[in-house]
Amino acid sequence: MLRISTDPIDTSHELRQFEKLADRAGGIVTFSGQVRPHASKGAVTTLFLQAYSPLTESGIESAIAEARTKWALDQVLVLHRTGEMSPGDTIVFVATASKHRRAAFEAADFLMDYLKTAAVFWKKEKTETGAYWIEPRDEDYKDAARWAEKEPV
Amino acid sequence: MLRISTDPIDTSHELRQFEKLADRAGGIVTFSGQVRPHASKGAVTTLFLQAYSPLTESGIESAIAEARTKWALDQVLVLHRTGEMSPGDTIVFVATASKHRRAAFEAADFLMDYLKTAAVFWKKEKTETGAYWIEPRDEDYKDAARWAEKEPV
Amino acid sequence: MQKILYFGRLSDVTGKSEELLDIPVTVETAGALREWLDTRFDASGALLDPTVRIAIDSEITFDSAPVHDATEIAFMPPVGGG
Amino acid sequence: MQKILYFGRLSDVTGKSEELLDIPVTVETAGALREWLDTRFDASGALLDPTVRIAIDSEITFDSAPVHDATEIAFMPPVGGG
Repeated sequence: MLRISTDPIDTSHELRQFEKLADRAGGIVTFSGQVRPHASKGAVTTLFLQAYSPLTESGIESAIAEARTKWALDQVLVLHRTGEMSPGDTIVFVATASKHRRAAFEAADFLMDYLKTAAVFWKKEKTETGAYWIEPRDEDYKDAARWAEKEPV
Repeated sequence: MLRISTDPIDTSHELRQFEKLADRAGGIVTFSGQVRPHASKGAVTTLFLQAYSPLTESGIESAIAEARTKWALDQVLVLHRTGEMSPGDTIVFVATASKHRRAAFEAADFLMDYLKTAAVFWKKEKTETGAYWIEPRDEDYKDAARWAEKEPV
Repeated sequence: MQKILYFGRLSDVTGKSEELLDIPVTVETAGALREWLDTRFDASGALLDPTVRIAIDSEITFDSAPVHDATEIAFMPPVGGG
Repeated sequence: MQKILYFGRLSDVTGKSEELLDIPVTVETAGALREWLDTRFDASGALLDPTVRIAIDSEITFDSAPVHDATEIAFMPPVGGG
């Protein structure tokens, strides 16, 4: 399941709902990402995230479908916030459920790599010194490349 | 932080508390494991988990300390339930917080491998056909061995 | 009238994130549209940058794609992830 | 009186998970205690199995360890993880 919205993400609530959905799956992995308080250009006051529907959604749906072919997953959830956010706000919440904890870990990791590098979002950090559009970091590309080199276990 | 208790684990509540503790860390990974409804010997009616204090605690604390030397972690939480449980009950909840999502993922994965293979627990599955003490699975040993072969990124 | 979208840093260059436009009949392709808009906004090549991709009606496309049947044309700088 | 703990499947063999015992003075080491208890419970070697480790006062120890100063002695079959 995928939801992109400007509404705040309540990870605690989402985990509870996901557990109900993934009833007795065995293992659940979640990742939640928060807006960082510091950027290379100083303290962040706000983060603005822009999506382009339905391109952003279809890209993420493809990544979810790919994860489902690579790993045996009972349930997958991707929540992504857009619009204006403050440091500490949750930007993204990914949850995976599987009988095998390795599958749940790797699928969540894979989805996060997609979301952080290839997902159709543009983001602008507002800091004390100005506002900057952020391009992908090299580290992110390296993370995503891992999945091309290695077969899932 | 580590807590071993016969009390039920409320993952949703724990995630909320952990997020407060890991204020603005960047990324949080959680793993929750539930009692599986099926075992090799049939449908599970109850699972009984036995710990030996303080040996169980000191072993897990060592694993947490090792994770903290391997990865830059802001916060670590391990909750483990003992005593009698039913299918679907949460046995274990691990949460890691880090500025780097790779660190949070790998540390949670590492701790789960420790908990599933080397942690001082004995467990007995009660099924329709009887009660059986469960010894470690080969798959679990293989998972844990991964950490000896590879340097963390 | 066609809807043109400018994403990410391009909206800073154009001063808007979207607009409704009558594309001149002589501007037939996505590539020609890039050039026409770049001149129009005095964008110094920001719209010509090959890393800026064009989507027509939510499909990433090439510079050779015709634009006059399009409802929505989007200019997309490299995506930064979430 | 010393406290003896039997963990995991050993409690099925001994019929109890713990007991208070007077260990005979002739049973001086952890290894000797294994043998004495195995006979006492008619355990057919379950307590002699080398995969069964002994902890004295919460420290994993060897069969050569003396037992008479111990407060708590635990017999631990292989741990199965959580």
